[in-house]
Amino acid sequence: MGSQILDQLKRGKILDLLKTGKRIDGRSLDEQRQLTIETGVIPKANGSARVKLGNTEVITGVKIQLDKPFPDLGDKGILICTAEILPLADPNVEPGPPNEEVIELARVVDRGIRETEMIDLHKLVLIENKSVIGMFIDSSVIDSGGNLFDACSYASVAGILSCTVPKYEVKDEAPVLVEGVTSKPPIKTLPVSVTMARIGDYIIVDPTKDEESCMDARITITTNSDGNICAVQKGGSDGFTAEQLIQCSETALSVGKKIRKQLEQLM
Amino acid sequence: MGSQILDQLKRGKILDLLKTGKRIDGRSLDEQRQLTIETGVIPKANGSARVKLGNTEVITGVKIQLDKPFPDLGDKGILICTAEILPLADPNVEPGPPNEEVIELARVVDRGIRETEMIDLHKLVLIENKSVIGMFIDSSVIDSGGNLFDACSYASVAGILSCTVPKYEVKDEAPVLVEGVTSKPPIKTLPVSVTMARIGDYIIVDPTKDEESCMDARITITTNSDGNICAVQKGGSDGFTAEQLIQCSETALSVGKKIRKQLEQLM
Amino acid sequence: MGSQILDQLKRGKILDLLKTGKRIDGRSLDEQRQLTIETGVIPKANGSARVKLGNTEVITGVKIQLDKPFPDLGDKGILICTAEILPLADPNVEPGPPNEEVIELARVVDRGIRETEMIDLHKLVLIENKSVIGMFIDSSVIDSGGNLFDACSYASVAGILSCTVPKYEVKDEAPVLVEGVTSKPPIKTLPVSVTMARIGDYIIVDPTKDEESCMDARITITTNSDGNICAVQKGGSDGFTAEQLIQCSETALSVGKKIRKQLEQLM
Amino acid sequence: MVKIMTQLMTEDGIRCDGRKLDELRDISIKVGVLKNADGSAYIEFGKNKILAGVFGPRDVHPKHMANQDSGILRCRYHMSPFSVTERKNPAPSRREIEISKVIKEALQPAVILKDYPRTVIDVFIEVLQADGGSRCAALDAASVALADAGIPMRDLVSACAAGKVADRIVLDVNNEEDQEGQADMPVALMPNVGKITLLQLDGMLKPEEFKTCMQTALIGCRRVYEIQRKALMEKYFQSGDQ
Amino acid sequence: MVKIMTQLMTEDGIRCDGRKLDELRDISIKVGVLKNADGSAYIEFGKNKILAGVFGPRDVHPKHMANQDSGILRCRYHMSPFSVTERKNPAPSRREIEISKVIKEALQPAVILKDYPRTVIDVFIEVLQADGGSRCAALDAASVALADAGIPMRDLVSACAAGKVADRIVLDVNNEEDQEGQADMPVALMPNVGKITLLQLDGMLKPEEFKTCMQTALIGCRRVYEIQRKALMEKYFQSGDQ
Amino acid sequence: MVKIMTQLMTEDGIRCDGRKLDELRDISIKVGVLKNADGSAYIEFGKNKILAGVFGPRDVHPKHMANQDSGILRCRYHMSPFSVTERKNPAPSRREIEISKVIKEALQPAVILKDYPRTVIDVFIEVLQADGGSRCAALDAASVALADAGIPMRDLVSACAAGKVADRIVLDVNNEEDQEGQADMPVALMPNVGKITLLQLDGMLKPEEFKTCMQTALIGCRRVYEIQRKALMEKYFQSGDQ
Repeated sequence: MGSQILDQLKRGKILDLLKTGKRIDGRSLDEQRQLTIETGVIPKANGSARVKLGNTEVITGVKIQLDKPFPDLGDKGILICTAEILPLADPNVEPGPPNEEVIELARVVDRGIRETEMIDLHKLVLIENKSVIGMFIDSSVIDSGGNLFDACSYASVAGILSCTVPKYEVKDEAPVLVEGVTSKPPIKTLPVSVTMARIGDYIIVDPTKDEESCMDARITITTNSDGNICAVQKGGSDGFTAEQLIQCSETALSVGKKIRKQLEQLM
Repeated sequence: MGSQILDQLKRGKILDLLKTGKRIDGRSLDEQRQLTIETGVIPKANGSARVKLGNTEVITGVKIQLDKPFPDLGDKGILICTAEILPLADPNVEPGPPNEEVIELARVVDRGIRETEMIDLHKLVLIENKSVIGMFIDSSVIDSGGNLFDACSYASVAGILSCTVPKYEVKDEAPVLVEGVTSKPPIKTLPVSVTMARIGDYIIVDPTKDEESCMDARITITTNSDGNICAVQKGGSDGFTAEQLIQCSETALSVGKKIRKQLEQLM
Repeated sequence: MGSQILDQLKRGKILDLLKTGKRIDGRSLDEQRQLTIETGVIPKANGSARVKLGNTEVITGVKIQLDKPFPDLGDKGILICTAEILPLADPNVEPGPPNEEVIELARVVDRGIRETEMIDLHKLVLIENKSVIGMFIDSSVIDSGGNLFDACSYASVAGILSCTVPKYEVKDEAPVLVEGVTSKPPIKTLPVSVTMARIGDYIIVDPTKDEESCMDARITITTNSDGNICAVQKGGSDGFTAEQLIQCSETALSVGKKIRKQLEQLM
Repeated sequence: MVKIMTQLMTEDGIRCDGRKLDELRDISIKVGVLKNADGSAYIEFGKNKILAGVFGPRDVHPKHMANQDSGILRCRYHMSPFSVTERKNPAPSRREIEISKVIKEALQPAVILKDYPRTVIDVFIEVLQADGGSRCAALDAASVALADAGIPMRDLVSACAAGKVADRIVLDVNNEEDQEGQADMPVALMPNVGKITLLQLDGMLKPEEFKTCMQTALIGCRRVYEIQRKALMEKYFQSGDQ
Repeated sequence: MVKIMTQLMTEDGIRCDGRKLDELRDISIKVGVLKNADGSAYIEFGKNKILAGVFGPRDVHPKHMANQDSGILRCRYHMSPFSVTERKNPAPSRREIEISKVIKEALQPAVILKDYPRTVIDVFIEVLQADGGSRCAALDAASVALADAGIPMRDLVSACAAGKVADRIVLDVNNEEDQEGQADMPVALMPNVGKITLLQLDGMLKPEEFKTCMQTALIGCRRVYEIQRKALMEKYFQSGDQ
Repeated sequence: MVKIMTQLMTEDGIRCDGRKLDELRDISIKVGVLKNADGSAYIEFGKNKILAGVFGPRDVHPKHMANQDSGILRCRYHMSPFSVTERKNPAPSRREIEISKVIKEALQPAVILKDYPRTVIDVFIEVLQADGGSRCAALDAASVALADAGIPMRDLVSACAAGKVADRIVLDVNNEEDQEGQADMPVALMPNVGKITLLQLDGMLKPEEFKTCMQTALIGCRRVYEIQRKALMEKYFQSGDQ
């Protein structure tokens, strides 16, 4: 209850500032927090990245393993993105099986990478219907400071970009590892997720934890390098007008461009 | 506590009526509620049925799939009946893994069909020890108004009767689907389950939810088309005398006949 | 809270006695309770034992089954020790998945047998990388009277010693059971676990439940027939000095010798 | 495994199930179909067959989940084992958990929870047979079931998807179009308030197509709304005998 | 897999384990075998080896399960991993959960729970080695363990199965008869009250056979009762030394 | 599967990673690396990369776990899916549960819990990359994180393993030595109090070797202690800029 009153006071203050075009941390409404990306932080993984987006911090590791394709998808490799909020990242997170928030987070990150077709999954097939390469992109939030969607998405993309794929040859109908030879994963495009929150009549980019605690609704839009919109997820307990959503799609494209430039430097 | 007092009042009233040979809904003691059976309600399933037994309503779907036989049972196909009480069926049901009541329900329905040998499982074998047809008969209670045992049993039997089994040919030691050819499942007999409750010294057939809430004990007896008794399950927190149970077995046969006639119309 | 006060009183009494070199049940500090071992108590299992260590009682059954080796361990058979405290063994145990205490118990028992290399796992291989013998050694505590570690360990070792291993021949690249022929498992050494508790400055061997309830720390040391120390596990919410631990290792060897003689009679 | 590629659209813009670009599948809604639920609805939306049942406002269990200042809304979207081609495990999948969440958040703006502190409204959705657009159809049924339960609401919630198939924007994506098409965008609208309460997208749309697709879906939502209204009117203002 | 068909009965009515049609397997019961339980019993019934331990009446956890007007009875039937031919996973199977329920409901009529509101009596059963009729043997042990715990009871509960093997009704079905026979009917009786508190049947019986089978089982129950009584007498009226 | 046998030691006592018998791997500790935790530390110990975060003293949920007379300590040791060669399932394994317990019991003697009745101190450890000796490294980080959280402590806890490789006792066993060596003995020490709070052993040691191995590990613990102290000093007595 006490915290509900605090949230209301916070919302009042945030709204007052927004009326003057400002945010509590001094950013403009469509400005992202500082993004720093470091790759290769987990040398034992095939790829890895540590991303800081303001006070939010995520570590992603990529593991590459031989796998069997899914039934009916024998001409495609396997790509699985997961996400987890570690209990050390947030006083309110409890250890245990993932709740609906974490499941949504993981699925939205996964969809952004899948629907933009970032990776050419056909090129991960070793023996059709039998043997493929599986890429497991696991993100762990280690500090939770708002907008986990984008932070996990950037870390996953950066982890993939930093990845070296071991080489397999097919001998006697079985894949055999070729020691010491690796390649880059088959990248087709760079997905960029941009999350926005609506507070009152204002749409703000990359909300902090405080802003999230008093937002009305949330939207995450992922675009690809060609400027297409490929994945969208609305969240939160209220809605948007159609105009607001079209505005959001334009913001996602313009803000996404800057982020994409930063990610391109990793290629 | 309040509800316990209500249950006692209810029991008093029900017993007073039973002394005069009547039940609260006007039925005689060995009279079932109206049973309506509709099949083919889930066209995407191989078989399906919607059963209404008084205020109780169940939907059953049958799925047929290639499967491997159980170890040591390589000369038999697979038959699995499940049952679930959907949370929308009852204000007291909570979502989650099945509790002991639901497990008993599913196992009693399964046993009735299994022990009467309704389906000739040997005829579901494609390649002995390797490849068989599996029949999955899943029942969902959508309205809970008492006597779920019989309602689920009738819906399962009706679902099976409405079922079309795809045809498989064995080519090169592997089963291959023959498109567009189907057959009826190999039916040997029609199981009919009859559930009775004891309240005081009275045995009543097909109890309603109200009658169940104040019954002393319950018995479910499944018979086959030849008039054999094939499966019995006593439930509830009190017992029966031997005489009562013999009376129950006779009632199960006589009431079962009527139900069987109704089911036979589906063949 | 009440029980906490009782524990303090108990501790006071136990400590007072220890100062005079005595324990509440009259034993000396380095004296184990009476150990009785009976084998063959579960004739349907391949091996079995019932062990009483004072008021603690454990039944262990050994099952032997064909299995596939673990990946990368294709030249070794499979050995798995589990332990369970049955809810009838202790008023404080609740049915359900194992908690951290039970997991520790099972893993310490398993490690004692594994690290001493009691069984020559290479001799359990039928076809390298493909088919091996698996030994499952399951211990159930049926009466909990303190020092479950040693009781489960002795019962597991006795169960293994009492075991008859069915014979398999390899025909056409597949293992086939040879009816009526069995052998003893390939035993290399006899592990003996000795558990000690520290209460104040005193180290006592084989603590009872009462002694455990007020001990400061616990240590379990497993030695093999050659007098080597092969597995150690410290437990409890306080520590030991290095001198105390060295003393414990010597006690484990000397007390272990007597137990080993008792176990050797089962060979 | 042989895959038969369906042709998803003729050159004249006729879709694989015979519909025009802006045509909805057949929709029918029945209100008050369950006896134990406080409110309920059954929808057939194309080949979707979905039941929704509502209980509440009622006490919250476990109690620590209750909110002192407001009622809470819970939602469970569940698929029957026989609802899809391959038999589905009855335990809820991650997909079902996510859909439960987005449906809850799509209904929440419409439900007036403030008047019922410390209580819960439970919405249970069972997909008996699934087709493309099952989350939209589920929402449509759930919204009607909430109204049937007498829960005070600011508006109904009406949902419908649009998408991109064979390079054209189409209304109400069916199963084949969902699986082989280029984009699927489920949308939910509070038609009188003018708020979009659910928006998802899987696929690939140019910015201009994104707008058209959303507008197309909104037209669908408004048509669904009329069907929802009619279903409720039939029960409450005629002599409903079902 | 070669299956060896056992001949289940000779022409003279001698069964595969040498018993006559109406003969029980060997049964022995020990009372008070556990030190921590409030009451306990160990039964060997043919090759069944089963322990039962009782705790209570004691406080209920979690508390919301408590009943203000009466004590409650809980029962857990569990099989050790080594109790059957193939090693069993220690997690409770659906079969074990169902048997726990029918055993609880078979004991309940005998236990006087009214005097202990807000408490629970826990019955824990462990099948160390399983043979045909393990649920009956488990019930027999549990009922004695309840008496040993001093729980007030209206009667003991005595259980025994009958069945149909090679077209004849037999008492006390063993493992081979259970698996290859024609019917298995476990029955539990309160012998003095004359109430049947458990009745199950798997198999195929003509109506006349159903009656005979039940009567046969009841004879078995009464013989088991004598063994239960003797076991309790031995502990409580002699100088028990175990 | 071809196994390449590493030679674990040269004749001059140089180990496979170039270290001498009594040489530690490189260790670096950073204090206060997390913004949300009340205290935190990051350790690199050889190739181990481990984070520890501490919350509390705070209220206990669920409440029935609280202790009226004292605070409680909880500990979770968890490995990231990407921390080991084969991707690890994120659900906690039995190994992780056991290590969580021994770490908790190794920290407990150092933490003064009496002053915080009814509260809990939570220690969360995440192994981002695992190498030999991860439980010792985890303990080292956890102990520093507790200090960083301002929890009153009797002493730090400093941990380091010793072991037996190629018949010689070595300090600080690495991954290859752990897997192919003869013994691994993790030890934790409260250096000022002189108490050993964790001791495990897997392997085979003669009684004399057991003593030497423990003494060797203790020397390691004391060296680790200096590194822990320095890390804390750097944060608290210099102008920490991280």
